[in-house]
Amino acid sequence: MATINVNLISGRSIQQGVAIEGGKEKPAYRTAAGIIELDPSDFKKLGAWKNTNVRVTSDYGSVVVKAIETTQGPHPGLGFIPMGPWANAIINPDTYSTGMPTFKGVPVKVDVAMNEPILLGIELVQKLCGVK
Amino acid sequence: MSEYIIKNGNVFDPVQGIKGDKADVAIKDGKIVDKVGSGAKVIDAKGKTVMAGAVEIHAHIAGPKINMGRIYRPEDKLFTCTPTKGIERMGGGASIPTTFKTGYEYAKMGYTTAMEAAMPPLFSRHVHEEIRDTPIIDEGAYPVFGNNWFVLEYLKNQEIENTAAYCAWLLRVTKGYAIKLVNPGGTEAWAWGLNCLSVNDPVPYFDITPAEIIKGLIEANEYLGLPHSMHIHPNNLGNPGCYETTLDTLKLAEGYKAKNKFGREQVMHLTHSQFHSYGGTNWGDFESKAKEITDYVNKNKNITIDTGNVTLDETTTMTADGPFEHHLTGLNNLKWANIDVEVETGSGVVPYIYSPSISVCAIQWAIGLEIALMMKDPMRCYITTDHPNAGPFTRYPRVIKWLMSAKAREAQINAFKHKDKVLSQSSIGTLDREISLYELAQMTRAGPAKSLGLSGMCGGLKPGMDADVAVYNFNPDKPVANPEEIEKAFSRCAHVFKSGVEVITNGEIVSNGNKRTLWVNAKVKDNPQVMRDINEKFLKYYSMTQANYEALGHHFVPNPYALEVDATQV
Amino acid sequence: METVTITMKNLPALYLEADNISPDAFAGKTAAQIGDLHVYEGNETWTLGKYFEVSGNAGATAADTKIIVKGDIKKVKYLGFKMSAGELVVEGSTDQYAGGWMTGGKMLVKGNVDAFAGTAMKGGELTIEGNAGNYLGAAYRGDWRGMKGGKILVKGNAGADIGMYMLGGEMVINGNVDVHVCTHAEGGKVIIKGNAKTKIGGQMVGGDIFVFGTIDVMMPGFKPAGELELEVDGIKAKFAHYIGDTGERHKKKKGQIVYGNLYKKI
Amino acid sequence: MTKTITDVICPFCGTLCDDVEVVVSDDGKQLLEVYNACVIGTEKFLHSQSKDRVTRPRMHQPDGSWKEVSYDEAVEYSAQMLAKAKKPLMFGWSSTNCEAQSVGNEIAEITRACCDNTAATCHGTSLIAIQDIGLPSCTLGEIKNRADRVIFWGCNPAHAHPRHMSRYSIFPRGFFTSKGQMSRKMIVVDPRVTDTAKMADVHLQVEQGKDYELLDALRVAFKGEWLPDVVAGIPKEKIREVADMMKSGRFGIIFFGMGVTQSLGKNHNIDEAIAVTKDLNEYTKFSIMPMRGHYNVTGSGEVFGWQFGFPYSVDLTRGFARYNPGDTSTIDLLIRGEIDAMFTIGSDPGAHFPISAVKQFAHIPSVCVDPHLTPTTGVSKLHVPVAFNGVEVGGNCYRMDNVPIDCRKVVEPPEGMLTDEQFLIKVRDRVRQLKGVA
Repeated sequence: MATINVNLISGRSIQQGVAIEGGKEKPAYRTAAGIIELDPSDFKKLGAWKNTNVRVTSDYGSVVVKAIETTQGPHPGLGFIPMGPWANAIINPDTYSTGMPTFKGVPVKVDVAMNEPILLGIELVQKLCGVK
Repeated sequence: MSEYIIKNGNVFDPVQGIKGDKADVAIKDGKIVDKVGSGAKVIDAKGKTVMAGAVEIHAHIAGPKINMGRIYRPEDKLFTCTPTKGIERMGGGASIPTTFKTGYEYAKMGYTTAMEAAMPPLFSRHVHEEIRDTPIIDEGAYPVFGNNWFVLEYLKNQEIENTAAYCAWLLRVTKGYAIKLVNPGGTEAWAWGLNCLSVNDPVPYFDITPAEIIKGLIEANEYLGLPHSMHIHPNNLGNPGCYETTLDTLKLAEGYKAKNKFGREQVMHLTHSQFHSYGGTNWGDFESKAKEITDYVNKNKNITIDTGNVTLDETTTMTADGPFEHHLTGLNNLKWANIDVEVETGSGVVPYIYSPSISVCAIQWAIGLEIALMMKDPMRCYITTDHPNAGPFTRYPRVIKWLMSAKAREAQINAFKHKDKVLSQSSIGTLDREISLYELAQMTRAGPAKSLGLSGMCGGLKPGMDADVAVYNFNPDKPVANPEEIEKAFSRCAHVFKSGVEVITNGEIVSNGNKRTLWVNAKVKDNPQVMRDINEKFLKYYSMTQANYEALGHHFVPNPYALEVDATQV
Repeated sequence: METVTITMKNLPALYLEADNISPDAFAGKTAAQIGDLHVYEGNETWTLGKYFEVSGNAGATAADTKIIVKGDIKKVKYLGFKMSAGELVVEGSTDQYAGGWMTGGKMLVKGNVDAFAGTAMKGGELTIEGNAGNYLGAAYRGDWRGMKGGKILVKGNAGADIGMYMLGGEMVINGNVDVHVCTHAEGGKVIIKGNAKTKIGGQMVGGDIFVFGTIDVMMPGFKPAGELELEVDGIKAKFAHYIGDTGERHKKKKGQIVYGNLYKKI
Repeated sequence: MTKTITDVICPFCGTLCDDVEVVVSDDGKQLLEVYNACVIGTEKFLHSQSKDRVTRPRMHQPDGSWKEVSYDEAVEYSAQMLAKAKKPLMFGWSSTNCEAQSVGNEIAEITRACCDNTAATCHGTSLIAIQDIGLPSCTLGEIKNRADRVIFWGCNPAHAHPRHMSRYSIFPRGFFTSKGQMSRKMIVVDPRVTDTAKMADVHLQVEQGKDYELLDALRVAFKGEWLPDVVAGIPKEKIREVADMMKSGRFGIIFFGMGVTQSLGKNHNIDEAIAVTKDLNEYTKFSIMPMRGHYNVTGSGEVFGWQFGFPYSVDLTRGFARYNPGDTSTIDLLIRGEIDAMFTIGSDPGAHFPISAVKQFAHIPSVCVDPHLTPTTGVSKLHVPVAFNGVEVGGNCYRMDNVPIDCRKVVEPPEGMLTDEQFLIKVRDRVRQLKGVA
C-alpha cells in the first residue's frame, strides 16, 4: 500500500445537498460528504480497493474519509471531497486578503487507513475544536 | 396631531399667487388650514422664505439598477459614510446614497415628495422595499412600458383599449404611478445588441416603430385619464445631433388633449431634456440646441419638461436605456453593469465624471441651464439632475444658485478650461435672466405637482392641501451679496413639515415622518382577452408564475395612498 | 525637525485602529495633546495615551515632525494613514493599511507589514525592511485609480495583488512576489529582484514590470517582442521583452497602441 | 381531507423555483407531499416535519450536555452578548428572509457590529470583481427566451442547481428559442467530467486553477492575436474554435460558480470572465451570471446594499459602514482573531468554514439561530431553533438574477416557536434598552 499525492477540490454534490437538508447529525450526511472521490488510476497507485477508509493530509490538517471511485471522471491526479466539515478540516484557509479561503486546489497526501473511524459531521467539528 | 403656525415668513405660493408677501401658514391635523387655536406651536419665520414642500418629478432613487450602483461602487462611499445620530440611521454614498441618506437629504433641502423614474415591473417588490426604507418623503414609482411585449403586440394592431387595460393591470399589481417610456423599442432591440436611434427605426421582430409606441401610449394614458401624462425618455439620448429625434418625438403629441380629473394639462412629459438637446455631428462640433427644443415646447402647451442639469461632479449614470450605457462604457471604459429584464425592459449602469476641463461636459452644463432660462412658462419646466445621471440630487442648491444668479454662472464659465468653446457652442453667455423665488416655487413645487396630477394635494400652501412646508434661511428683502448664500440657504432648511409633522429643525432630522407610497388604482371594464394574454405570457415566457408576480403584500407597501381612476365608463 | 516617540505599553485585546498616528495628526501638538488623540479598539473609542507612552512634542507642521513607534505593534492598523509630510519610523512589524493613502513624507517599517500597505498612494516614500502582505500599493475596492506616485521599497518578499490598477510611481521588491502583479495597471514601474509566480501582468494596459528571477507561468496575453539590454535600478542586464495583455482593450497614443511591458532577465 | 397549495417557492438554492406544489393536512399543521421540487427541495420541505426536531432554545453546558431555556432567556443572552462585545460578528442571513435581515441590520447598527453573509465563502470574490469591472447580466427569462449559447464555467447545476437547466437555461422553449435545447450550444468548463459536462456540446477540461489564463486566452482569440500552443491544458486551436462558437451566437450567457470563485485567481477569474462577456458584446449580445447558492444570499446582499451601501463584509464598529474584504471579511476577521462574539443565523459556518476559522468562534460567546442541528450549533454556547423560512414563514427573497419573489408559508410551525424575524425583534428591543437608545 502506497501514499499518493493528489490535488484536492471540494464542492457541492446532490447527495450532499440532500443530506444537509435531511439533518447534519445523521449518518447519511457522513455517507454523502465524508468521502473522497478518486480516479480509478489513482486507486491503482494507492493500491487499495474502492470504499476503503483513507487518511487525507494537507499542510492544514488531516481527516479520515471513505475513498470511493469518482462518478464524474476521469480526473487522474484530482481528488474531490464534497463541501462540508471533512473537506474543511484540510483545505487551505488562505484568502489572499480577498475574504475567500482556497477551497479548491489544495495539494494533499492520501494513505489507506483501513481501521480508522470516520467521524460524524458534528462530532468531527467538535473534536477538532476541542469542544464536547 | 399637533397644531403649528409659521409666522411672518415671506411666502411664495404659485397656487394662491402669493409672491413673497408676509403671511402666516397654519397647520392642523396634517393639513394647511385658515387658522389654528392659540395653543398652536409658533414658528418664527421672520426674514425667512416659506414655500410648500418641493416635488421631485424624476430621479432614480430606488430599485435594482440603483442598488447595483451602490453595490458595485464601494469607492463612491470611501470616507463619506456618516454615523448613526439619534433617530437618524447611518448613511453613505455620494452619487448613489443609501435609502436612509436619500430620504434625509431630500428632506433637509425641503423636498417632501419624490418619484422613482423607472421601475422594471418584474422588480417592483425590490423597488417598494427600498421606498419603504426611504424615510420621510412620499414616493411613487413609474413602471416602464416602452419595450414591453404586451404593449408592442397590442399597439402593432392599434389596440388602444387592450393596451389601456394592460397598463391598468400592471399599474395595479406593481403599485405603479405613471406610464414611463425609455428609449421606446430601443431597449428591446438592445436584447439583440441593436438599438432604435430614430422614431421610425423598426423594432426587430415586432415590426413596430417607436413613433407608434409613443402615440399609442399617449392614447392609452388619456383613455384611462391617469393623474400624470405619458413620461418619456426619447430615443437617441446623449448623441450629437439627437435634438432632431427629440423634436420628432415631441411632434407626436400634436393634436392630443389631456383628459383627466386631476387638473393636468399636458399629454407628454419630456424628461432630462438636456440630454436630448444636442446638435453637431461629433464630439468635436458638439453644440447646444436648447433654443430649438425650448422654442417648440414654448409654443406647444400640451408638453411639460424637466431639465436634467449637469452639476460637474463624479457620478453614476443609470438608465433603462441599455444600449446607451453600453455606448458610454465604450467612451470612458469604466465598469459597466447591464440588466436586461425578460418581456419588459432593460437597464445599464456606468460611472461618469463630468469634468469642468472637458469641453463637452462644460457645454452639457450650459445646455441644462439654457433650457431652464429659455422656457417662458416655469409651470411647464422643472428642475432635475436626472439623479444621478447628470449629477446627484444633493446638488439642487447649486443648480438653484446658477439659475438665480447670472454672476454665479459667469464665475463658473470663467472657471472652465475651454471657456471659449462653451461660449461659441452655446448661448449661455448671452442669457442674463435670473430665476425669481416665485418662479423657483413654480419650477420645484406647483409645476411638478400639477404635471403629476397632485395639484390638489401638494406643491402649494392653500388651506385643505397637505401640510408640506419648507422654511429657508433666506431673506428675499435683502440683496444677495454673494451667490454662495443662495446655495447655503437651499442646502439646509430651518424647518420642514411633512403632512403636518415637523421633520427638520435647523437642518437636523427630528422625526422620520409618516412617509406614504403613492400609486394609481385604475379601474377598467373587464377585459377577458387581456387577462388570457397575461396568463399565456406567464405560462410561456416569464420565469416566475403569475400568482407570485401579482403578490405584493402589505409588508412591501405599509402606508399606501391610492389615486383612484375609473375608466369603466369610457 | 522635532521627534515624538510613542511606545506601546498596554496591548489591545483585539486590534487597534490608529489612523491618528501620522505627522499630520501630531503636528503642532505637545506630548500631552498627542496622548489625547483618539484610537479605536473595535467599537470602543479610547485615547492614544491609554495604549502608548508618549515622549516629545511634535513640530509645528507635519513636515518638521518625526514619529518613532516602538513596542509590540503587530496589532495596530492604519499607521501613517493619509500622511502628507514628515517622517514615521516603525520599529517592528505592524498590521494592515501601513501608509495607506499617503501623499508625501517618509515612512520606514523595520519589520513586516500586513495587507493594503500603501493603498492608493499618491506620493512619498514607503520602505519596508521585512515582508509586505497582499494588495501592496493597490487601489481600494472598486476604484480604477490605484497608486499614482511615490516609491515603495520592500527588502523582503511581497504578497499577491501588488500594484493593482497602478497608474504611476515605482515599486521595488528585493525578494519574491505572489500571484497577480499589476493587474489592470495603466502605468508605473514595478521591479521584482526575486521570482514571480503566475498570473503576472494580467489585464495590464500600460506600465512596466521587470523580473530578475523566474516566472512560473506566463499569461497567454503577453506576446514575445524580442530581447534588449537595459539598466534597471542600477543593474545592467539582458531582458526578454513581452507586451500585453493583448486580450485587453488598449489606449492609443499618436495612432500607436500602448501596451504594458514585461521584461524578464535572461 | 387535504389541500394543495400552488406557486410555492422552494427555499433551497438561488434558482428559487416558484412552481412547487405542496399538499398539507386541512388543519394546515402537517405537510404531506411535495410536487415539482427537485430531490433536495423535496427533502427540505419534508425534513421540516421531522419528529426529532428541536423546538426550544438550548444552552451548551461545560460537560457538553444541553439545557433547555426559554426564548426570553435566549433573547437576554443574545442581547447581553452583542451589547457587551467590542467587535461582535453577525454572520449568515442567506437562509432567512429580507424582513429578518433588516431587523438584523438594525441590531448591527445599534451594537456597532460587523455583518456579513455567506457570500464570504461563495460569491464574495464575484462581488469584488463586479466592483472592479461591472456585470453585464439579465434575468433568467431572457435566457429562456433568447439564449443560443450557454456556458457553464466552474459550476455543476446538475448537482448544485438541479432544476436550473430545465427551467431556464438548456431545455425550455422560449419566445425566440422554440426548439428548446436544439436551439442552444452548451459549453462546460470544468477540471472534472461532471454530470453537467457530460451533457455539453463542448467540454473544456481546464487544468484546475488555470481559469484566469484560459479566459485571457479566449479574449486574445477574439482579437485574433498570438497565442501559445497550449493554455491551461487546452490546445490553442480548440480555444479559437470555442471563441468563434461564442462570437457566432445571437445571445449568449456565461454562468459561473465556485469553480472559479474559490480557485487560485479568485476575484480575478471572475473579473476576466466578465471582461470576456464585455468583449463579446462588441460582436453579439452576451451576459454573465453568478450561480448563487443559498436561496436568499442575493437578498442579503441587496438589503446590505440599500441600507449600508455594500453587499457583504460590512464593518460598523466605528459607527458608520466600512467595507474591504481581507480586512472586514468574516474568514479574515476570525482567523486573524479580531472578533469577540459570534452571532450566526441562516447559515452553517461550522460545516462550511475552514476549521481554523471555526476554532476561533468555538471559544468565544456565540449564538446560533437555526432550525437544524448543525456543526455550528454543536460548537455554539446558545442554540435558538426557529421556524423554517419558506415553509413555516414567508417573506421576500431574491433569486440569483436579483429578481425578488415573496416566499409563501405552507404550514404552521410547532406550537410556541418563533420565526427569525420575531426572535430578532425581541433581541433588537432588548439591545436598545441595554444601549439606552430610542
